Amino acid sequence: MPLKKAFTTTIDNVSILDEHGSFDAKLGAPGGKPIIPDDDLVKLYEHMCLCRKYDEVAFKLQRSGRMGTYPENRGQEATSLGAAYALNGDDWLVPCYRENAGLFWRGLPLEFVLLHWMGDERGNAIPEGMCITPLAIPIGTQMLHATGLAWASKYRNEKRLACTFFGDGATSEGDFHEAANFAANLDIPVIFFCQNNGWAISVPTKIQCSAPTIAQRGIAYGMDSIQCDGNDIFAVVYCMKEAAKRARENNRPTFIEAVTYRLGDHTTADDARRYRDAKEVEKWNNRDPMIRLRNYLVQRKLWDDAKQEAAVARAKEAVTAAVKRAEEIASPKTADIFNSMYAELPDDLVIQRETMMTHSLGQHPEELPPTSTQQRTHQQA
Amino acid sequence: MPLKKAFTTTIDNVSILDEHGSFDAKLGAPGGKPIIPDDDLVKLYEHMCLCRKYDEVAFKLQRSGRMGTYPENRGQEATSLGAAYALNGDDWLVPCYRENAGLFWRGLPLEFVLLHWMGDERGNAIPEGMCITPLAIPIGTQMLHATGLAWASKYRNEKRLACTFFGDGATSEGDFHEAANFAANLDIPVIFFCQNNGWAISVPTKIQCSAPTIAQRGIAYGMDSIQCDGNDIFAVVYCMKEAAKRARENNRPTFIEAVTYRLGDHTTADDARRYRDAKEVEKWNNRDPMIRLRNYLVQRKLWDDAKQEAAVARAKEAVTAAVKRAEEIASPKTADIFNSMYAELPDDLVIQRETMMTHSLGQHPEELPPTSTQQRTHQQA
Amino acid sequence: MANLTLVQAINLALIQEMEDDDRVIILGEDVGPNGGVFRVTEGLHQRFGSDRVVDTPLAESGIIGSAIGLAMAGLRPIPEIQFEGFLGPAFDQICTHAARMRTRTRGALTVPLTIRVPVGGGIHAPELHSDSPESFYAHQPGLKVVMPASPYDAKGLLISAIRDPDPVIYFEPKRIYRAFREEVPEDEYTIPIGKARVVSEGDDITIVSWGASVVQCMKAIEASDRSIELIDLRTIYPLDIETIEASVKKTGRVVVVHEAPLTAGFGAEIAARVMEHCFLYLEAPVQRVTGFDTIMPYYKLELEYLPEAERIATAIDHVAAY
Amino acid sequence: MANLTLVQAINLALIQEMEDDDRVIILGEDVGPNGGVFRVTEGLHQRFGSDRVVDTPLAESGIIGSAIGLAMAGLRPIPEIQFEGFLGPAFDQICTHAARMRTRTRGALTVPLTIRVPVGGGIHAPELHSDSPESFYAHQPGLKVVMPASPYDAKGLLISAIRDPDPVIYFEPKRIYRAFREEVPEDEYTIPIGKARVVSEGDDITIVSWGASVVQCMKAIEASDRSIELIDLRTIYPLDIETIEASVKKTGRVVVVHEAPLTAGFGAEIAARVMEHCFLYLEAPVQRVTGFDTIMPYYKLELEYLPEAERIATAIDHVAAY
Ligand SMILES: Cc1ncc(C[n+]2csc(CCOP(=O)(O)OP(=O)(O)O)c2C)c(N)n1
Ligand SMILES: Cc1ncc(C[n+]2csc(CCOP(=O)(O)OP(=O)(O)O)c2C)c(N)n1
Ligand SMILES: [Mg+2]
Ligand SMILES: [Mg+2]
Repeated sequence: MPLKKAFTTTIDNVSILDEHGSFDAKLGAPGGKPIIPDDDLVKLYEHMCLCRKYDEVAFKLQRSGRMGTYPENRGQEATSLGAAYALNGDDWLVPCYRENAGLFWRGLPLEFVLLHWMGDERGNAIPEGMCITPLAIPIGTQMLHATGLAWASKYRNEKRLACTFFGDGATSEGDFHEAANFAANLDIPVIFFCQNNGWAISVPTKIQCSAPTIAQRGIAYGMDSIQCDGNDIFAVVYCMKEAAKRARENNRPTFIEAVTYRLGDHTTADDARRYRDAKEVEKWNNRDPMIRLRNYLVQRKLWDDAKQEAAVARAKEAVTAAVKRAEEIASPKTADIFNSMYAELPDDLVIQRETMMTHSLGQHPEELPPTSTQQRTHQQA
Repeated sequence: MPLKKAFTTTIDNVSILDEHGSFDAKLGAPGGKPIIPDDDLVKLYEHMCLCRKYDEVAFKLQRSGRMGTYPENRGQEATSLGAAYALNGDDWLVPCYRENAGLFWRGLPLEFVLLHWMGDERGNAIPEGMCITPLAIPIGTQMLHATGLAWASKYRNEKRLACTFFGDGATSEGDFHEAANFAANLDIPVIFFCQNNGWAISVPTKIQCSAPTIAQRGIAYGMDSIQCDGNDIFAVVYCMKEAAKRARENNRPTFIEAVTYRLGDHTTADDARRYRDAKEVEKWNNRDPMIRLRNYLVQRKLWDDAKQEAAVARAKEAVTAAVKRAEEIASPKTADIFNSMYAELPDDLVIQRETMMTHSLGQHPEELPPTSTQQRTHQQA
Repeated sequence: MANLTLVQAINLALIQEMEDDDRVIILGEDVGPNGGVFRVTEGLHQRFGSDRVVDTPLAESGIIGSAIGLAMAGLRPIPEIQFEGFLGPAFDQICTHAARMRTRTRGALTVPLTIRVPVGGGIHAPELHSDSPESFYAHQPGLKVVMPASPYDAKGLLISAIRDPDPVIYFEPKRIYRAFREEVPEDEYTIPIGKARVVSEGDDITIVSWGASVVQCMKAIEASDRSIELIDLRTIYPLDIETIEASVKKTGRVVVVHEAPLTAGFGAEIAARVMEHCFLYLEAPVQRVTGFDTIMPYYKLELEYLPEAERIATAIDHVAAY
Repeated sequence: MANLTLVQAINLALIQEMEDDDRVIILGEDVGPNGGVFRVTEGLHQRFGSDRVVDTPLAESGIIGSAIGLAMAGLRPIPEIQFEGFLGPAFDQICTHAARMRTRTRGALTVPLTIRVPVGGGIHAPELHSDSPESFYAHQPGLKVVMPASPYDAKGLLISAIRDPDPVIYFEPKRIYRAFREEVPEDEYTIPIGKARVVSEGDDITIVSWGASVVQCMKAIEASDRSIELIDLRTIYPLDIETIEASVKKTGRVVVVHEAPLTAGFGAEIAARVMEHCFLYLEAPVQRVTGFDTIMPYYKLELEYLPEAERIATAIDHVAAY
């Protein structure tokens, strides 16, 4: 008697528009109906142009000392953008920090992300109704909030879902496991969107996950899981639509691994040449999601050099305006350190705010004895 | 073009001696050579008798106020016992708290576990060389220590492994995920042994893991993973031998899900009737690992009623002696609160130990001014 | 009015808040059909159903992290952590997110969360079931930390916590869960967070305490012939220094009592503040009667570790004699 | 002797201890070929290989938890946590296991672990890269907590920490990683854990501080014409109260300076202890100059938050005038 099979499964890989320009019509345009209409496709590409320009300018802002640490998004535009495109405007986007493309598509004003990296909390004051949570610095922690946000939507029967973004490294954190496990076992409509960009700072993906795919992380939870080419916006949109359907119809979560690559350094504080091969970067430069999409659009006669030039010019203008808005915002006031700490500020914090002191003598001048002599008398009274 | 397969896998289920007494010779005695020789099998069964008696007595000690909370092991003897049996004496056992059978097999003096539950740390002072870590109260945390212990063995090239035990509930904790992920990606020889006993206190397994098996948790890490009948000591030993080989030869970890059942309450502080069905318990009573093994031994003419009687009598004697040793141990001294805090006690702790005070006035009598009058003078000096 | 234990008072508050506001939901380990390991949520699952009283996977960071998400979406989740010893896995979500969300988003997102946690020693429980971690959380800005010492306060403080727009850690001193009963009004009422309670008035010495230690202080006071003012903090952060100050300016002598270890325990903060606010009135250094700077021992020795009435009495004598 | 930065001094200590003792291994995120995000482990991977300098998965609880296992097996692991803001996920393993293993096993198993963590603000870093969590860990019995304020101390304290048979959290004030250089002996030497350093002597006021704040205190002292004694704690737990006491009995006036929030910060403990030990010598209440009871703001406002020299100078004036 051989061993019994208790469980069998498979992870699919989705690729629609591959790096050589070949397009899988069966998946990309089932029944002749493209999963991304041409109009939208052009808009998505134009949006990528905007984001690429933004990235370039943000990098320069940091280098010229006008902004703090900044994590380049370059090369990863198709992931969060495809995801945001496939969702409804009231689905929660729960990002990490490399999802400019998706957040801007949703409508986040460009200057918000700059403000964040300029060390200003107002960059996180996401306008109401935008359904975006702030950039998450502590890796792997935000997925749990996505689970909670989606859970609340389910509780209220709203048919909204949450899509949370994170890197390959983030899947090593315990909080990722707990978020996915909660979602799977309590039937919560979350999409776990992993951007596997090959590296977590200097640590290669195989140290985070030595399994053949990261997508199989989801199998642990009995979650529908899929891998896709993350530089192929069609593949991303394909997976997202399936996942969104599953979430909305059955409150079931999905794990998506989008295979992509971080073309730049981890952040402006990093120098990736210390740990990775120029050849590897070169290879991925050729797989740039923008090159691929542009070629496709050109081939389809939806794009040309003139349009490109115009798009880049528009992008430049928009980014310049955003930088201006971010840099012209009035400096935060020291009181801002305190003002948002609680709905109602405790007395002690009011005093700290008024005096900008933590040492008590300055804070309670009425208690300062006029002279030292008086002090002793007082004490002995 | 259909979707490409990125990954395919299967979870096997191992059952050798099933609840109806049928024995799978192909797995249980390949080439005619039983994976557990008859002599050992008798010893293992006798050991189960000892542990069952121990459990019964420990329960009564709690009920009669002679011991604190105690978690019954009843019904789960085959899991940790089979595991400990299959390992070498210098492999680390990293238990949770329901592994009496395995720990006693290794040689842990019976009174240690009693002392632990009697609220005495000496129950954790495992004799050197026994390679056992103390019972772990915080769920899911000890697997990481197993990963570290096995890592150290690998570092030293010792060919020792660590086997860590935990419940179905524990697999929901982030630390489990991190321990398994470290072991898989850094090639560390750990066996993750999950005792899926159907419940985590009142919470059924499906809330911890709604996937078809818990074993598939291991797939997330690309870890060899297997499910077995945890009430079948042959199946446990089978899986353990495979896992131990893999660990020793290739430093690879394994995830084992042993399906078993907690026949008693979660602990003496619990009343399982509040949340689970008598019928379910009844069903599992019939699957008791001891009944199964005894029937098999009887059928094989290795056991009879007289032997049973003698074994129970020996067990009773051994347990009675252990209770005596545990209860006769001298009370701990208050100084013991301090003595093992650090290799060398900081001055402040020495003072706390000597004075059994935390308020300073009593601790520094030399600083007490003889009179209040003197005090003022002093201060103004 | 009914004569209730602390457990019953909490249970009543939960029921009433859940009746009033369907944004209130409970989540945690064993809080459902089992009613919690201390039976604090007894009957709630039957009453409100499994959408509002949710048994979760065994994962504290998961419980708090998803509760943060629930709260960000506008619900009023009440996660239970089964014992204070298991709050550690959730420390990061509490300090990194719950405490920071309002200020890091400048108020765009908030976390109206009440984390219920049984706390403290004295019940002969296993390891990690008897700690007192309140000082950790008092040191984390953005949180409020409360700990009732009586059934009456338990109900009023819990209702305040649930209604509070910011995250509150609500510690429940398990040693007095059922130690005594008290008249608790049937109607809902609140006790303001941030206000201490003068348990008994006195002129010679001020004792400041909270949680189950308050009962030990009362015992010590009863056995003493001195005139002692006992202040039950009720809220640890924000600290009600006014009430303490008023008392110390009268007595000039202070004893602080808590179960947590001495060093960097919240008693240190009280001592420091008392010195800052009442320096010229102090007749003796503030004395702290606390757990030792050791791990809370297993239960055979736990009463030697805890600041029991006797140790408090000794400190009273010392501080009075100074 | 070489003129080294704090980063270089630590790097040197690591190399020397690893040369001497092959039980010493390093693990963490990016500590390998990249040499750590602050380059503290630069060159070590090349020198000692990937068995002894190990890039781990991105999981802080995993790093500390497995390091605990390594230590229990007799190695001397030195895990690095990349920033203090990411110590939170490891809080539970540190407090529940590293700190307790020796006492819960009555010495059968021990955890000779040195956890290296960059700490503190002032470098214009993103959120959660500028906190000061030392008080959390000082409150957890079973740990030792150190924080050097100079290259010389950094080397000697780290060697002591690595050789210490108990778990040590070694905080590295990142603001002064490269802020100045100091002569650091080439030979190995130790600085005892638990001993403070009198940085400068004085008669009027005692300032107690640690980490990067020591530099701010020095600035404030330089600008003052008072005679000020500055004590750099070096070790936070166990606290060297003797050195503080000796100073306060001379000066009668005390200012404590740290970056962490005021409430339940370690300054409170120092204030409380000073009162206990020097009550009759105190001429003014101990004053604390610290971070506010708020979240460390994003970097545009971080210098307003931190206890910079100016704020210290004001406190000096106030405490002198009292
Ligand atoms: C909890 C935590 N640990 C460590 C860090 C430091 N850190 C910042 S980004 C990063 C790597 C993240 O890798 P990955 O998740 O793959 O995302 P990527 O940057 O590649 O998109 C690390 C280690 C952090 N921010 N948070
Ligand atoms: C971190 C932590 N959370 C909660 C608890 C309380 N608790 C003790 S045992 C238990 C259930 C454990 O279930 P499982 O892992 O399946 O082990 P079993 O007891 O069924 O063998 C819980 C929730 C704990 N001890 N530790
Ligand atoms: Mg990555
Ligand atoms: Mg179980």
